[in-house]
Amino acid sequence: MEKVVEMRGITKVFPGVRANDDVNFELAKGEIHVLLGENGAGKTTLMNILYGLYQPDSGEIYVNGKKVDIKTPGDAIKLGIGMVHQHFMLVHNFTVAENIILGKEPKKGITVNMKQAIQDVKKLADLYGFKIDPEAIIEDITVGQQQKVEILKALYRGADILILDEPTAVLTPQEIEELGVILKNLVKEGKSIILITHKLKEVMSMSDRVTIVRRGKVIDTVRTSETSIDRLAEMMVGRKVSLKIDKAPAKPGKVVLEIKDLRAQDHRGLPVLKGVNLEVRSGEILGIAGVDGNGQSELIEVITGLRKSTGGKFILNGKDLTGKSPREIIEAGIAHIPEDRHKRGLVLKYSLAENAVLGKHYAAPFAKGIMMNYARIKEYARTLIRDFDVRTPNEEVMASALSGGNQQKMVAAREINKDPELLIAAQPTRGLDVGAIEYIHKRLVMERDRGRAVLLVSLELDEILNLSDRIAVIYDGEIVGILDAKNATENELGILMAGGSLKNKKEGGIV
Amino acid sequence: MTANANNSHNSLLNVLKSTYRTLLFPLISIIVAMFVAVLFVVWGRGVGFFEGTSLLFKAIWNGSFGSKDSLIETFVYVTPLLFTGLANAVAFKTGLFNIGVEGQFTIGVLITAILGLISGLPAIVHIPLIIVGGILAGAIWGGIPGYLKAKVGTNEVVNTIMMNFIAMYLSNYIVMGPLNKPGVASTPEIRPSAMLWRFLGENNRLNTGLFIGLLLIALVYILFWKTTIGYEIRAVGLNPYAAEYGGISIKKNMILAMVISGGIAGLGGAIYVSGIQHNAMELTGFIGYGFDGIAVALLAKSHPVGVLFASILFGALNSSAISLQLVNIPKQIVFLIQAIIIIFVAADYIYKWIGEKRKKEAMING
Amino acid sequence: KPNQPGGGATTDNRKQTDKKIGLATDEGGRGDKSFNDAAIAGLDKISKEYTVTPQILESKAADQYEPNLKALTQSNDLVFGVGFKMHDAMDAVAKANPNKKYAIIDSVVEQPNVMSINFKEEEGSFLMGVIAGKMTKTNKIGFIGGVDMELIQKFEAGFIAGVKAVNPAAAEDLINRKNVRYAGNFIDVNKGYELAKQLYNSGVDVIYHAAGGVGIGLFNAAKELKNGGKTVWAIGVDSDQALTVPDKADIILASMMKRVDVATYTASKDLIENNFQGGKVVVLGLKEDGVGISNTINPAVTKDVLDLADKYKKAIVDGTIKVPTKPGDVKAFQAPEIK
Amino acid sequence: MDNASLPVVVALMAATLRQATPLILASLGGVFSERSGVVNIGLDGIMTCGAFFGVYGSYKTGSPAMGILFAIIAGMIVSSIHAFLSIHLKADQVVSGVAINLFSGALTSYLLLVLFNRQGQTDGVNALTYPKAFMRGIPVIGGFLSELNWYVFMAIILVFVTYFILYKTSLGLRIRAVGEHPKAADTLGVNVYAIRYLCVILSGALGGLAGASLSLGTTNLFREGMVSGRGFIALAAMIFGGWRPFGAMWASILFAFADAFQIVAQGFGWAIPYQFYSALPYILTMIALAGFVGKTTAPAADGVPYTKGER
Ligand SMILES: Nc1ncnc2c1ncn2[C@@H]1O[C@H](COP(=O)(O)OP(=O)(O)OP(=O)(O)O)[C@@H](O)[C@H]1O
Ligand SMILES: Nc1ncnc2c1ncn2[C@@H]1O[C@H](COP(=O)(O)OP(=O)(O)OP(=O)(O)O)[C@@H](O)[C@H]1O
Ligand SMILES: [Mg+2]
Ligand SMILES: [Mg+2]
Repeated sequence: MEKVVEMRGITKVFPGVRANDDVNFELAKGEIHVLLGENGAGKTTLMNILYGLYQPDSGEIYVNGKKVDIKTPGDAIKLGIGMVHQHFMLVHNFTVAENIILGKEPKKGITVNMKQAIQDVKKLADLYGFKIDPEAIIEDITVGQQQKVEILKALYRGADILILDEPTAVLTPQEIEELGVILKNLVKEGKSIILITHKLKEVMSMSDRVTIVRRGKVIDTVRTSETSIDRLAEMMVGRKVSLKIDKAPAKPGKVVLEIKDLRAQDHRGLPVLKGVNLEVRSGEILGIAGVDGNGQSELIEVITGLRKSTGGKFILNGKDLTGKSPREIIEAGIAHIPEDRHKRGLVLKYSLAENAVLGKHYAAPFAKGIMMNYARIKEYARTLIRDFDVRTPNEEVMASALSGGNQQKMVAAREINKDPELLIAAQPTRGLDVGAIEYIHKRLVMERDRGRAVLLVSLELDEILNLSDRIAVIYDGEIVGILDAKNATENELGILMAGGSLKNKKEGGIV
Repeated sequence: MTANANNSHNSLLNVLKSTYRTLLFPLISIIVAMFVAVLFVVWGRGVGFFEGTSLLFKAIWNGSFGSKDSLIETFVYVTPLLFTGLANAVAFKTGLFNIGVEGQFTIGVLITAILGLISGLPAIVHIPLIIVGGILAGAIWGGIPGYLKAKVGTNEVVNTIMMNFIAMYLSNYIVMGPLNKPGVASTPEIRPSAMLWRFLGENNRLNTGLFIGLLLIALVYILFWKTTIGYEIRAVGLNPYAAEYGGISIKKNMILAMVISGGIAGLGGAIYVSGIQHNAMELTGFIGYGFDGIAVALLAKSHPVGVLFASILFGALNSSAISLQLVNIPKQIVFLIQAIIIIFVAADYIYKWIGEKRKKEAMING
Repeated sequence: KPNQPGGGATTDNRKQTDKKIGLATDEGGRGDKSFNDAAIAGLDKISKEYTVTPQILESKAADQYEPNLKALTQSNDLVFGVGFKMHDAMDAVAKANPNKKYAIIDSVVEQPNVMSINFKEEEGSFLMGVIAGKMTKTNKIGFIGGVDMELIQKFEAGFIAGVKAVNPAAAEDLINRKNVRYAGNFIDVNKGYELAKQLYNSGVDVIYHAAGGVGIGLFNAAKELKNGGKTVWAIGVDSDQALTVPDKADIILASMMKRVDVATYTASKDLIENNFQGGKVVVLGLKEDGVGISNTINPAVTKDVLDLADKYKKAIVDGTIKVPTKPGDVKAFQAPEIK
Repeated sequence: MDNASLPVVVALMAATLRQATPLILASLGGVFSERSGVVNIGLDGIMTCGAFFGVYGSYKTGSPAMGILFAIIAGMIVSSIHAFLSIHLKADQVVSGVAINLFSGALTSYLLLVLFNRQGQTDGVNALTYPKAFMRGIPVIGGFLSELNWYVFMAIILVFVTYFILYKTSLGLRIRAVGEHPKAADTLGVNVYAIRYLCVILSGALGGLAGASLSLGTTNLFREGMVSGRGFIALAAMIFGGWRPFGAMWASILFAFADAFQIVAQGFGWAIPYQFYSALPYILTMIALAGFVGKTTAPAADGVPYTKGER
């Protein structure tokens, strides 16, 4: 077996965390090697070290048998390493071609030869069967296409070793399959691939070998053909896990939220919601499935008052809330666990106590007139921390000091404790470990059972399938189907999410 | 009971610790800046290092705290800086850069110089009148760019710069035109009923404005950390997206912060006229307290209590300009010191970096 | 030997005195090449004759006047305040220190221990007007002021009156202020340049300024035009600007001298010789040689023009002509014809 | 002798360009710096240093060309303080800029004393000679050209050069990428720090040149306070112009036009206080910005320090 990459004894420490602890890792020529691990296990860190973005605190790296010192991504590129990052590294107002050639521009005299660049990109895209317009602006293309741009960036630089950090998080099942084919082709071309994911099914279908990482340490490296999903899950988490949620059948009641022909535009003024119709009842969890970028984020922004609608309306318990301010909407009884806890959910530089009352800070009992009652606020925060098992020294530390999972628990605690008519949970478990996921799921089901309406938005099909009572699929700004979760299959959802239709099938569940 | 006492003891300790930590770096900066300034003295005067050091430090001490007169003058300078420092701090807290404090201060000066001329009012009416007038004028002057930023999206930096100049020319028009005192490039002296009490005697310009400034520090402190307004303003400054999500209007708070900031600056202008200057003068350049206030707020890390210390430092340096000149040290040294202090304050990341490195080493080895 | 600024100490042949003198500048500060520098020059002169080392404090902002005067009061017998902007501060400090002596330039402070020294700038400016009125070829003359205010208007009014006396046609566009510009300050050199360019470009060929540093821009513009082959002139102010701005001497016809140096010198001397008269308002005009024509006069100014100016000077000195001090009064002003 | 005067409009246009020149140069500096992601509030101070050292260079060497070189180098040195503080030490860029402004003002007035033994202002020094007569000889536009100076040409040329660099060269592509998404650039092997240093120092060079165009352009001396806020106006012009070279140029020209116009307008004899004319450029800028331009968007990473290896 020819080793193209070998990492030995890698240790990397961040303030407060040992992200990599004496890690050994090797990549064989022509293989697809999965790095598997929970959130925060240290997978990205390890790859960032290989790509020269981080410097290890100790350890050695060998590429093609030679010891190397990778100080910058430039060094990595020279060694034939390419990386597709977990969070895309694209300049949004640049064209596809500009993004790809950046740093390795074809020149004509002293100017950039844009014509040449566009040609090169086209040629490269054709070679790998990507359909992509080199002159399109990044912010105008879909996430799936952006992903391809990322891969092209690596290939354009002649990468033989390709690192893909969670490339499937934002893809439809069909696109994931397509990616699988692409990867197989790349391997045939003689490239070696490191694939990061924590989705076990993908691991089984795509890889040759798997290295499992837990809390910064390598647990084991195994051949995919010699292992099983359950075994991988156990190694990943460190204990036996059940991925199923226990819940009683729903007892749906009256319609709480009614959305009628709702329309909205994105930040560039292009329509993203093209007439959404939806009802959410009390005592049910309605899941919205869809590929990222089909309008689910905007839909939630509109019904929480964060985005203006351009048509249609939405009604909560008979009260038209269209065009109301976020504060009015909160007061009307909508609570919202936002998809991005760092951007929306928390003021990271505020204490947990201050964060605990965000949205209710101005009203009794937390404030009287303009004076805030910090004693009450702290007391309240302590209750939340206790009830939701938020791991923190006390309520006075800044939110930024908590781990992602605990931050998320804090947000969920705050929103659930508002005792809302409608609870919106957007990506409620993104970036959380299994334990935290279990907990959040349990709380959502509890809310349902207390007769609340829950609107769940998630990119994780498993989560949608497990948690929802009904599933609405959103595609291109419209709800293209509503299924009963009991009968829905991943395949059906995938077809709908990709814009197909279930002609000969039960278009079931539309109540 | 004991637990409680323990608790409060702890929190006191915490406050001390954090104060020490926030004060330490500016303090180091100040000391380093002073020594850099010595080099300039050495160069400029052609004296040795030790002589230069003693010359400079003696002069600064004499000129700022060393005598009763200089002490008084120091606090005369401190007074307006308290206001402009606080005004800048408020804006910084919302994530806005209000370069316009200078203009808002100027407008406060102007309005007070005008209102102060009204005759026949008892002091008990007149002083509140000018104070309200100054606050309103400054608030409007700050509110306009705030409004434009919130509603039209125009950059507040540009607009506040523009409004500084507009304030200056407007003031000059009034001072040299309708309200000109013949023979002098200023408005007539305001009525005694509009003057703040000079509690050390008519000949010492120190006045009750200082206490208004100190009171304002407390008020701003409470505003920031005890009221919903402060909660919202800070939230918008730290994370506008989260604030918006929490039902806090970004636009409203931007305007509000600019209005409050401008109001404080305008109040500073009012205090300046009614306590110190007693009229508005023709301006050949900016008065400067607004710009100095930026430096004060930066040095104070936008903390109201820090503003007090930073103002005293700047006031002391300003007031020592006299004693420096008297020993033939160019007073430019004063401004050099101020600038170098701010440079070192800006460089405070270096301390953080050292701290982090230490922590990390502990972890690798541990 | 240390050469203290402000004290040209050549050791011994100076007369002994134990009197001490201080001076506070206004915002212009040292190096304004105008009246602050002139005031200090007067003290330089006195320190060459007597054993005094004047203390000088600059004020960079209006609120420094008072502390500066106060600080100087502590260690001096006589304190000068230079500039009318010092009025209020001087009034306050003088009142608080009745046993010290003060002198203010360009303003009147009504305190028994303050001497107020003022100048009849309009009279000196009148002579500049006479020269300008005679020297213009285009019959267009301009005036650039620093800040539009009473003091500067005295320059403007006197100048226009002088032009009117010898060349009424050229005075017209000055009287209606078409060729009058104000910079809005005394420091923006570039503004001065642009103001002058614009005036010259509209056909003006002689410009008088009362604008401090702004005037340097005027000289630059004139020089540039002259190098380009045009015949244009500028007239300086306060000091003999052909000497203080030597590289522009060839475009400066003459300068209106305002002898602040003489004033500070005389007042200091009075103090040392115990003749100082507090409470006195001194007004220095042509008669007292407080204002006048500079020594340096451009060769282009012919003798008959100078003679004519001299005749007007006599008429002003003997009271035949009363020079207006406000631009608005120039319209009504009629100078007796002098040939 | 030729005393024929220019048509008012031509003179006004020439005056506009002359007054726009320092603004254009400095705002181009701003464009470079901010396009790479570093806010440069310190332009005013950099201009002050440029103005001073331009005169000092000409005074020391007798050559105005050397003066310009001195000015540029001084601008580069001062801006490298800003670069070091804000790129390496991750200083708050506004703090650092304010410090630069304070420092430059104090330093130059101190050096005026130490190097020139003068207070307030220097004596005149040699300035670039401009072939006025030759320019006037050019048909049609000769009159107009003769009213300009070399700095005007430099400014206009540099607008094109800046445009060319930013939008046509690979360096420009990298600069813009670094200002929008430094991490993306970093992952492609673009040295973010190097680009930012380069841009900030370039902005210093342009700011220094802008200062020289003030002190050596229409006048030939340095005077304390002679920049009088022009650096801030240039900053405003850059924002107004949408962080683009031509935009910045047009904004500078608009401002300068208002400034030049008020000089002419003073002679109209209207009963308007001249302070109003003085305020006109500022009022006009605000109206234009609010009325016609509205929201301008800064480069996404403008003002955000970049730390390698941070998420
Ligand atoms: N730049 C950084 N600064 C501080 N801590 C970091 C940094 N990058 C990663 N960490 C921490 O290091 C640990 C490993 O993070 P890493 O991103 O490598 O995890 P991961 O396995 O890729 O997780 P995920 O599945 O969530 O992407 C985490 O605790 C994370 O918080
Ligand atoms: N850029 C950063 N700089 C410094 N510290 C960071 C940074 N990012 C994250 N951290 C710290 O790293 C720790 C882990 O953060 P992260 O959000 O990755 O949690 P996580 O490991 O995913 O949490 P969980 O275990 O709940 O999934 C926290 O203490 C956080 O404050
Ligand atoms: Mg994580
Ligand atoms: Mg990762």
